[in-house]
Amino acid sequence: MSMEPTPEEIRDHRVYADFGLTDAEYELICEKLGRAPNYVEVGIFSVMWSEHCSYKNSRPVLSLLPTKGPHVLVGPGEGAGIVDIGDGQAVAFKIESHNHPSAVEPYQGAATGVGGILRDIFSMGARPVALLNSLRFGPLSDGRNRYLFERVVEGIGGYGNCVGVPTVGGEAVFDDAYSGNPLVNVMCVGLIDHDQIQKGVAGGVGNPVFYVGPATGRDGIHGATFASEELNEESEERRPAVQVGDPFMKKLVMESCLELIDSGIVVGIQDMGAAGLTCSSAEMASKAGNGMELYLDRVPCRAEGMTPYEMMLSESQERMLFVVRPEHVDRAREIFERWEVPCVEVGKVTDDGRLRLIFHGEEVGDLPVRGLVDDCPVYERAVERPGYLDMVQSAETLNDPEIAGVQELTAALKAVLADHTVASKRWIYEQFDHMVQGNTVQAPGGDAAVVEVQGTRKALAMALDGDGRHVFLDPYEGGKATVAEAARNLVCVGARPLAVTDNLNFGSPERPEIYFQLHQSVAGMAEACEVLKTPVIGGNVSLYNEHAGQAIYPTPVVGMVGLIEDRDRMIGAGFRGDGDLVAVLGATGADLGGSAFRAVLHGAVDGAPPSVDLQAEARLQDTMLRAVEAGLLSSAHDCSHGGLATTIAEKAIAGGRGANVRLKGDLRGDHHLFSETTGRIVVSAPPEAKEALEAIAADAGVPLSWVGEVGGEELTITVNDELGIESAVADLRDAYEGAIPRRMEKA
Amino acid sequence: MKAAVITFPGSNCDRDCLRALEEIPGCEADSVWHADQDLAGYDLIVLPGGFSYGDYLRSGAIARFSPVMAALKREADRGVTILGICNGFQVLLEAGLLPGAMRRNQSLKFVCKPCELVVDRADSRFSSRFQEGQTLQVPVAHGEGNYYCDDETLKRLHGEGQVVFRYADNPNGSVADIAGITNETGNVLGMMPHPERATRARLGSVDGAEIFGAIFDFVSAGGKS
Amino acid sequence: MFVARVQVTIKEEVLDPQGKAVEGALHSLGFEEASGVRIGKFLELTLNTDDRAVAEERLSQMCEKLLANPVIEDYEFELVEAGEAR
Amino acid sequence: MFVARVQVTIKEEVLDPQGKAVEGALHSLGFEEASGVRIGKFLELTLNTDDRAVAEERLSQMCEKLLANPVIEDYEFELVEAGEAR
Ligand SMILES: Nc1ncnc2c1ncn2[C@@H]1O[C@H](COP(=O)(O)OP(=O)(O)O)[C@@H](O)[C@H]1O
Ligand SMILES: [Mg+2]
Repeated sequence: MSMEPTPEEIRDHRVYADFGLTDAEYELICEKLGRAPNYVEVGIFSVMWSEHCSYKNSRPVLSLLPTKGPHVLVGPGEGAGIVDIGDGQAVAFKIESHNHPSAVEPYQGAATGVGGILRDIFSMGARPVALLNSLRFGPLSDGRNRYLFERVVEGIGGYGNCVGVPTVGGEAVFDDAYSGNPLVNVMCVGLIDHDQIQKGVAGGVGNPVFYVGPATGRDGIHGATFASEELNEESEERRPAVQVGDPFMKKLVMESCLELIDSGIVVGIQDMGAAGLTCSSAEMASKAGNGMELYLDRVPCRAEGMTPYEMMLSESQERMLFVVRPEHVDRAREIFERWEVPCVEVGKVTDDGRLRLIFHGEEVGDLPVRGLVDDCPVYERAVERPGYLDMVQSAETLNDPEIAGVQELTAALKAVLADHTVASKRWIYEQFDHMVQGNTVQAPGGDAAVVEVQGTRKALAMALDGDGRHVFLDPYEGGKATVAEAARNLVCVGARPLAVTDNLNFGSPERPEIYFQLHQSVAGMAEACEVLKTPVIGGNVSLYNEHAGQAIYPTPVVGMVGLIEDRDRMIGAGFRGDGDLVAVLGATGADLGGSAFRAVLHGAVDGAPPSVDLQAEARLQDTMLRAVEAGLLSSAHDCSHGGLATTIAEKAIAGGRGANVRLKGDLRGDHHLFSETTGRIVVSAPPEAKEALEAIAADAGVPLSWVGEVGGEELTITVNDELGIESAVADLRDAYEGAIPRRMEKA
Repeated sequence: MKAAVITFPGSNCDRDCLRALEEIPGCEADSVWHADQDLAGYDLIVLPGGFSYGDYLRSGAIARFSPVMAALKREADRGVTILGICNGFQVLLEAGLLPGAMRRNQSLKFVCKPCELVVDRADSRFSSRFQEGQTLQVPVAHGEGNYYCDDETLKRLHGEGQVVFRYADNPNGSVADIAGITNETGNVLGMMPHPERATRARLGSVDGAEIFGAIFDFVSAGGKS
Repeated sequence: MFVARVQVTIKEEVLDPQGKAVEGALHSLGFEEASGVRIGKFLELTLNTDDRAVAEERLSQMCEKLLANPVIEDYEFELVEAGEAR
Repeated sequence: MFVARVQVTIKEEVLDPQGKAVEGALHSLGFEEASGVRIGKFLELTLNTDDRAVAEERLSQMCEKLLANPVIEDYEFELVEAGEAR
């Protein structure tokens, strides 16, 4: 301890700057304390005031998002948001990023990301029932990208498989924009009864505070700060910020905490996530308007001679903090003993609004709880429309020489299907246990995953979507499109969208053009959430995603959960019955800007991406749900990347049967096949359902065109009577399923 | 039928197995904590899948020393029906109740997918509801399911009719496509695929329910097949 | 006090999928000279006893019972007096 | 030709959940004297070269690039001339 700099040295040598604090922030801390902070205090302030914990750059933007709805039981501000699903039950969900740790140590980075998000869910009292993940890497032609991809997938599986929560869905995108700064976002969904909802409050002055879980080590110190700065060559030096997960211990901690909560004696419970003991203790005290005293000698430590600074800032995994009344202490201890999980009394709730740290009988830190949690300065960053926008948007996307003829167009379709962003993600999800718990009735691979709610006829549908390319080309429309697509994915399985959790992955907010992307895309998301009635109940912000000065595509990721009232109504994406009719809901325009077709065939990411007519989208989704409720449909699949040709091919591959499709319209053939106009769904239905479906669509004013019928082992698509696509389904499947394995085998 | 499902620290298919058993009319299923030492009175004891003790060191290596395992051995010796699924199979191997050992999958990757099994013996108490040569749909989910035994043991397994289930399309590199084997007396079965995940049409298959059903038939018939 | 260093290896006659994979990876990285890669476990632990014979005996038991699976693995160990340079 | 024996261990300050679990198991088996269990990897491979310096240099590269993960692991190796008794 004698090695720690004194308050004077911290001031004179600007030690605080190494922790990411500015001069002005340091001054403000001195003011709050009425003196210069010592080493542990300045460390604590720096993590609490990091972007990761304080949202100091993003708060003004987050306030744009609608957060209320009649069914919202818990909105942003707790570990996870919670939404009612009727009959006294509710669903809790939240998303979290682990981008920077995954860039440095992909296996552990991703694994501990899963661990973190699980804690957020079960600390609310909810039992985790599903995990999802959203991944972005550079192209797999590069060895480093393959390594990151392979290890991230292994890490997610290694953790999720072991704790016994099924990983049921997600997305994976490959683009140069993410080379050097991959994105790893993970989402967890849990089930809870209304009367079990926990809040992380340190209530009841005098109540003891307990530490649960394995001993604290020197790992992950300053992880939150690490997450809030750009990656560069020195990032590897930040290795101590990498933590190792212990999914086995997590399983025990989870089961024991759920049992504790179930016993009804918990006053407050919170996970030790980012900024570990510091953040959990300060936030719990703050929410109760209380203070807390921590006796650091009692904190279980893995290494000898750990200092208060190290204990408070460690991000060792699988730890929780909870408060109970004195008379319930024995009961609590009993539970953890049975599960063989360490549980130690480390503090007590006080009434003075201070966080006091006692070590060897001495007070080594004395901080104002409010100051830590609520008084971080908020920054309204400068906003400037990036120069690139005019250039990319004005690109001519419709004047390329036409790709025509059945050979060329079929080859183009296979190329799009084999693009690793479009291609099947089986290579990924077969490494995840997506069936454990026995409720997964739509496995990964469809538009949305579906998990039954045991003991009821209900089921939950969930999807994760992001579209960095479109957001890059037009942040506002891209933001709208991201939300619209997530919701569309849910209605395609027959679920009514309930609410959103979002993860905002952006570059440095200190750059005005990045702040513009952030602001505009969130504004677009907000509008879409408003219109589609899916409030945002939580989320996460990950800024500073840059490598060597190059920012990633602005990538808001939306996780959405929907409810299926009657699981027997659920439908899938693949064609089902021979003789079924195929229909397109929604109109197709010439939207090639930012399309997979342009990227794959013309090597260009440019043009204005499709704009989103939210009213039309709402009508489409409503129509879809009415059709599902009426039991009219055999299948439905959202039309997005790769346009109609790709969507129909995917339906054929998933259903293991062909179709004969005839498209008509004013568009050029290749454009008609590959345009990415939003707001479209391709459905199939038995012939007897034809009129009823037409009536529902007409009633809502949703364009519907019958385009063909299901059957055979070939897919053929004509455009205005000219043959465009002709292929055995098996060959399409080979392109689609083989794309990622072939790239990985090349290693 | 009275069944017990053992929960080791880290088991994660224990609830699923209980649920699968409870769906059988006339079956009563108890959850038994690994620290318990009494398994008397059960007709069936299930060691479920999961990651007992994190599968650290080797899968099943630590769980085999759980207090409950001595009781399990006793019951096995008495001829009580014992079913080890996935991690449960691994525990039975480590405990020496079944011959052989598990290696990491040949792909070195965890694999979770529906799988086609071929019924090699339809005369065991676990497979009596099937025909020999029939194919079943039962999913696998494991990282260490690559069964190994030496040639001599393999010969014996085949000779004694101990191989009950084979993979139609080997997902993990197992010797002789082995998916499930019994001990010599035929009362202990270990299998990597998860029958409890194939118990409802909505899950994609009901073939797993027939495995539990066959055991039920056996027990109901007073322990004679 | 002894520090024990235990090596657990997969038996010769048992195919080691991990070793094979690592060998392939080494070759594709240009390390053509590497062959016969076998992968096992390495364990280090401290034994609180001062009698080498006892330490050896006990460690053998630990290996037989838990640390190695005799069906597919062999083991080997060395004992170093704690504090001694290796 | 050299036979290389490589030991990869988890860095001191990094959590080793495997080691913890195995230590617990040893204790419950009555091996109370065991402590500080750490679990790593052990690799054996043959290097087709006759120059010890080259072998060492190349093996270091293999460890840095593939065999160990320098973010959380350390490694150590020894080279034995093939055929030589160890
Ligand atoms: N992008 C976002 N949209 C809406 N709410 C958000 C967003 N990012 C964070 N929040 C909310 O802000 C609150 C503070 O999050 P925080 O405590 O940092 O969670 P964690 O510690 O798990 O990262 C959370 O309730 C979170 O849901
Ligand atoms: Mg949290």
